[in-house]
Amino acid sequence: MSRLFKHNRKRAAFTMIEIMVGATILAVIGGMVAHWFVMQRQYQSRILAISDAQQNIRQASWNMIQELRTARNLIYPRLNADKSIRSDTKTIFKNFAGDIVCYFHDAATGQIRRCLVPNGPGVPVVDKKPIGSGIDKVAFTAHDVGNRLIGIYLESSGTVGLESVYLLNE
Amino acid sequence: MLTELRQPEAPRKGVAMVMVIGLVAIMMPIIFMLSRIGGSQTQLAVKYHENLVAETVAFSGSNAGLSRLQGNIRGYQDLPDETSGEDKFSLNLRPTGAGFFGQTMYFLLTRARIKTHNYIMMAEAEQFKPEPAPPVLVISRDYWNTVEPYEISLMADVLSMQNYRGMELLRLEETRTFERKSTEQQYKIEMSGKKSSLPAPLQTDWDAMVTALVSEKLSE
Amino acid sequence: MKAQFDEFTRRATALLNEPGILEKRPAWQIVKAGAISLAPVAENAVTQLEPEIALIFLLASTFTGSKRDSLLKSLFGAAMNRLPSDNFIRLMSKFSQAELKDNLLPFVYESGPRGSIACFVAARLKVTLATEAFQYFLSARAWSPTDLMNLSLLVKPEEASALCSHLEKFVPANDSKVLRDNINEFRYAVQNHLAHEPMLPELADGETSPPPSAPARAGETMRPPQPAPVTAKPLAPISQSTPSVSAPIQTNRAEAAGKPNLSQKIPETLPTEVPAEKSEGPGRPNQSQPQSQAQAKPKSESLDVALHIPESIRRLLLPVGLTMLFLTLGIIYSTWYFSDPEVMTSTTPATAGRAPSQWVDAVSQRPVTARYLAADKDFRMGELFLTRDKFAEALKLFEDALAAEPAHLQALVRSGYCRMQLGDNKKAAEIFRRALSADAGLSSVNLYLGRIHLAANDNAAAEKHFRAEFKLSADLTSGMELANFLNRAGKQNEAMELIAELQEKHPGKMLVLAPTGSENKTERGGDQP
Amino acid sequence: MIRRGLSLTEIIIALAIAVMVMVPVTSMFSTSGQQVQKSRNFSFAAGLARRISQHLMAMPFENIVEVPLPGLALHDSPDDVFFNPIVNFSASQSGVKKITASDMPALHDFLVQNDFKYALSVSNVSFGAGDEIKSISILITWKEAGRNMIYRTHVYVSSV
Repeated sequence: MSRLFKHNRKRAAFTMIEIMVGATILAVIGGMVAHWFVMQRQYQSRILAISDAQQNIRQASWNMIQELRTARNLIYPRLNADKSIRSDTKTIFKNFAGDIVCYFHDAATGQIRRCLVPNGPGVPVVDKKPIGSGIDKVAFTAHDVGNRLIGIYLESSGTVGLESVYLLNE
Repeated sequence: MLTELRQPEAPRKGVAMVMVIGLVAIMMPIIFMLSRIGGSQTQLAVKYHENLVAETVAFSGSNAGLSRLQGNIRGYQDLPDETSGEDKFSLNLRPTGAGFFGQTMYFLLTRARIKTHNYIMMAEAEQFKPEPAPPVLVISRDYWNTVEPYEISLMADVLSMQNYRGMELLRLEETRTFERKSTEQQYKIEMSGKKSSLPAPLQTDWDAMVTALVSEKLSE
Repeated sequence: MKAQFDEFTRRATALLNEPGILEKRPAWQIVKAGAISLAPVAENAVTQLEPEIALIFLLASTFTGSKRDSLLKSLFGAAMNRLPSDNFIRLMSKFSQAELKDNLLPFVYESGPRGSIACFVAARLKVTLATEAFQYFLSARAWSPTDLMNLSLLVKPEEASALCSHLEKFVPANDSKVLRDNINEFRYAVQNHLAHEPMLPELADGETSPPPSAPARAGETMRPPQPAPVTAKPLAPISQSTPSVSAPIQTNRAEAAGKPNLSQKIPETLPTEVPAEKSEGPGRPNQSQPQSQAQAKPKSESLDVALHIPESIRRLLLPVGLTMLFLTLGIIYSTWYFSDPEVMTSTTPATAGRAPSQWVDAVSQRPVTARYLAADKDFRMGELFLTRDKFAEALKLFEDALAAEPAHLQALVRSGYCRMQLGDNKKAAEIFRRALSADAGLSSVNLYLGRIHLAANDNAAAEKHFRAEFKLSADLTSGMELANFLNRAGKQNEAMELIAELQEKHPGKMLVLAPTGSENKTERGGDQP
Repeated sequence: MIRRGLSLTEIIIALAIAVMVMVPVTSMFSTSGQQVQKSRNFSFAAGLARRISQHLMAMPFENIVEVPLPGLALHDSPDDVFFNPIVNFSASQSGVKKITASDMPALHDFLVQNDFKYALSVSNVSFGAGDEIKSISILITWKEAGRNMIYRTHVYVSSV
């Protein structure tokens, strides 16, 4: 009886060759899975970066579009003397209420900030919160003689946003 | 026949078992992790996309509505749904009365609905009647938006928005009066005086700005 | 004579080396014919042949009865002296179960290597025994665990439990401890189906003959692997064993003859048999199984088809291949799963400069065709005419649009509106109904239909459409239109309720019912100054 | 009868089922990735359409003309009123930058990859006496995961 028991316990285990073959196949599969996983992680972080960049751009451009659309007059930038377009990292315009609003890009922090200059007595105030952040490059471009069309180029981590705003009011 | 004599495939079974155990050990945690990360990421991304589409559609609708007013498209005010398919936006132009110059004043309401996302934009516009016929001046006084799916036709909401805008109109009157009442010299001194308190990036070109402002100053 | 047998040996060897099922091999007919022609003179010569050739001779010849039995028995007996080759066992399987039982099983009674080998071969040939036969086998000699396992394979699966209970009754009657142990171990093995495949008997080194090829050894891989002994013997020349064949046959015959009376003799014979097992002892520690792996390679005369790939690799091919297959399938499936069904003929290269015929609308995710876009252009122009109340021109453009793309619903609704404005209410109503059947959620269409029905004094239909419109858009315009209609239709109470409800929602407006008989003038669809 | 364990076939079938179930789950990564790219493309397309619509308002009325499908690429294209030149940080014509690989590499690459194009469908109606309206469909097309995508928006411009 005891002889048989011992004999059968041995048979229940895996042999070296089985484990080796199984392990080899698993290693191949595991390698593929691991490679895929690493790729996915890289891809994922890229996607997250794109997603962040996109949201940064969207937030910044919408904040600016909302105010610019109802603005009255573009003061800076304006077309060059030879009528060529003109870009800058800041823009200045009169808003709906007639006050002077400046948007400017701070390259060091990647923020676009808004400064309200009262069109009358009073001190300029820079908004506490930036109207855009995570922005690498900004170009406000004057496109027309009438100073009513402003192009906005935003770049964040390789993602680009292109907008233009026509100032409806005069 | 002869093949009967071949012995059962014991190592094959062993290999399969090792593989199954290994696969389960490798795959289960990965699947678990992926379903957790991937699931929430996907949900967020989908939600964001829907929101983005709703907002964009509403904004384009609002633009289209305003341009419609500018194009003197009057007399036929129930504007069409602009997109084909089930996801669409609707425009509604509500005249709110006549202005001092006989211009017609409107609320332009744009509603976009993408699945559960509701986006309503409201713009206030004045349309000056073509005198004699074609030139149509449209002034968009403001526009603002909401993601709340509430009934935009509720007057109470519209009024509160109007009140808020009223403050801006008062301020406009103030700034215009200031420009008109100041001489060019006074205006220039006032504006130039702000240079020192401006943030650095604005200071560099400020003098040129003041020149432009002074040249475009309103006068009585 | 000798030349004829030599010729037969040559043919039979050729037959052995051919692939396929024995009886279907090209050489089979020739060998068979040869065997039949040699039969009358072969009786003695057969025993001089190599065992495999002799087996083929017997298979091919028409020998019957006792002559065939005695030849078989002597052949088997000689072969069981050492582990027979795989080929030999395969050839043995060509004989009927009855022939095997009669001529092979008597050797199982023998103690010593021949018994063990016979038991192993019987198990491999799947020979089965009647329930009552086992007690004789068990009592006949001492049994090693391997032999017991092999013996348990001779049990018919359906008779396993019957055999166990039978042996249980048999045990108490025995006073030999060794026999009791044997029976108990055997019962245990049978009851729990411990044996799955035949196990190689444990033999002394000298008794190891060329072992079965790798598959035959597969069952043994569960044993701890040991390096192949350096003494591993190459193919044992089979012919060497043949001269000694005749002698053991005699003793086998005697034993086989005595078999029916064995039951009585068992207790007596047992003690004498036990030392035999002991004598086996020295051979046992040198386990011969591991050699099999080292020796598996030279074995190339397998009767199986396509054995050019080593068996071990061939066996691995299946799981590895299947795994690869499923990985590939997984990739294909995932590609299919995430490919959009709306993917159309968008293979036009980016720079081809030709417009695709179809796009996917980024907002609605529906297909937009070039045809639809062309129709849409007409539609928009029609809209512009509509702003100046130029209904006839507008209608023409809307119909142009519909001609280009009948599915342009907006154009359909507008064409109905133009017809309504031009006084063609009948056609307008038909168009509106068509539009509603295409999309019941279209706004304004019910309102227009309500007005058309009202103009035709069909109050019931008008009410239905006004209500439908109010339900769809729930706005002030449709509400007022419905309220005014109800008022005129004599449902003043309901009209007042509706007005009150609307007034509550729109406190900034003064809502009053239009005096009965006059037209309601709300902003929607009305004429703005 | 001797009870057998799972056969290889059974195990393989089980694995196959597991793979079938796993694939959608594991691919969620790329789904969210695709979704993000979809959003980025859509957002960009809507921005382009807005840009064109805003430019149309500032353009001379007669300059608004049809741009038939398949449309014009934004990159490496001749000058137009909407996209090229796109920026100029200098004080004269000489400093203008266009959407080319050398001037605006990031934007250029993105546009080439997704093949963004714009087209204008102009419906023009003149009611006489200078009363003229153009209804313009702005069509932005691009490629996304092998699909031809389109974003449409509409504006009206009068001959003011």
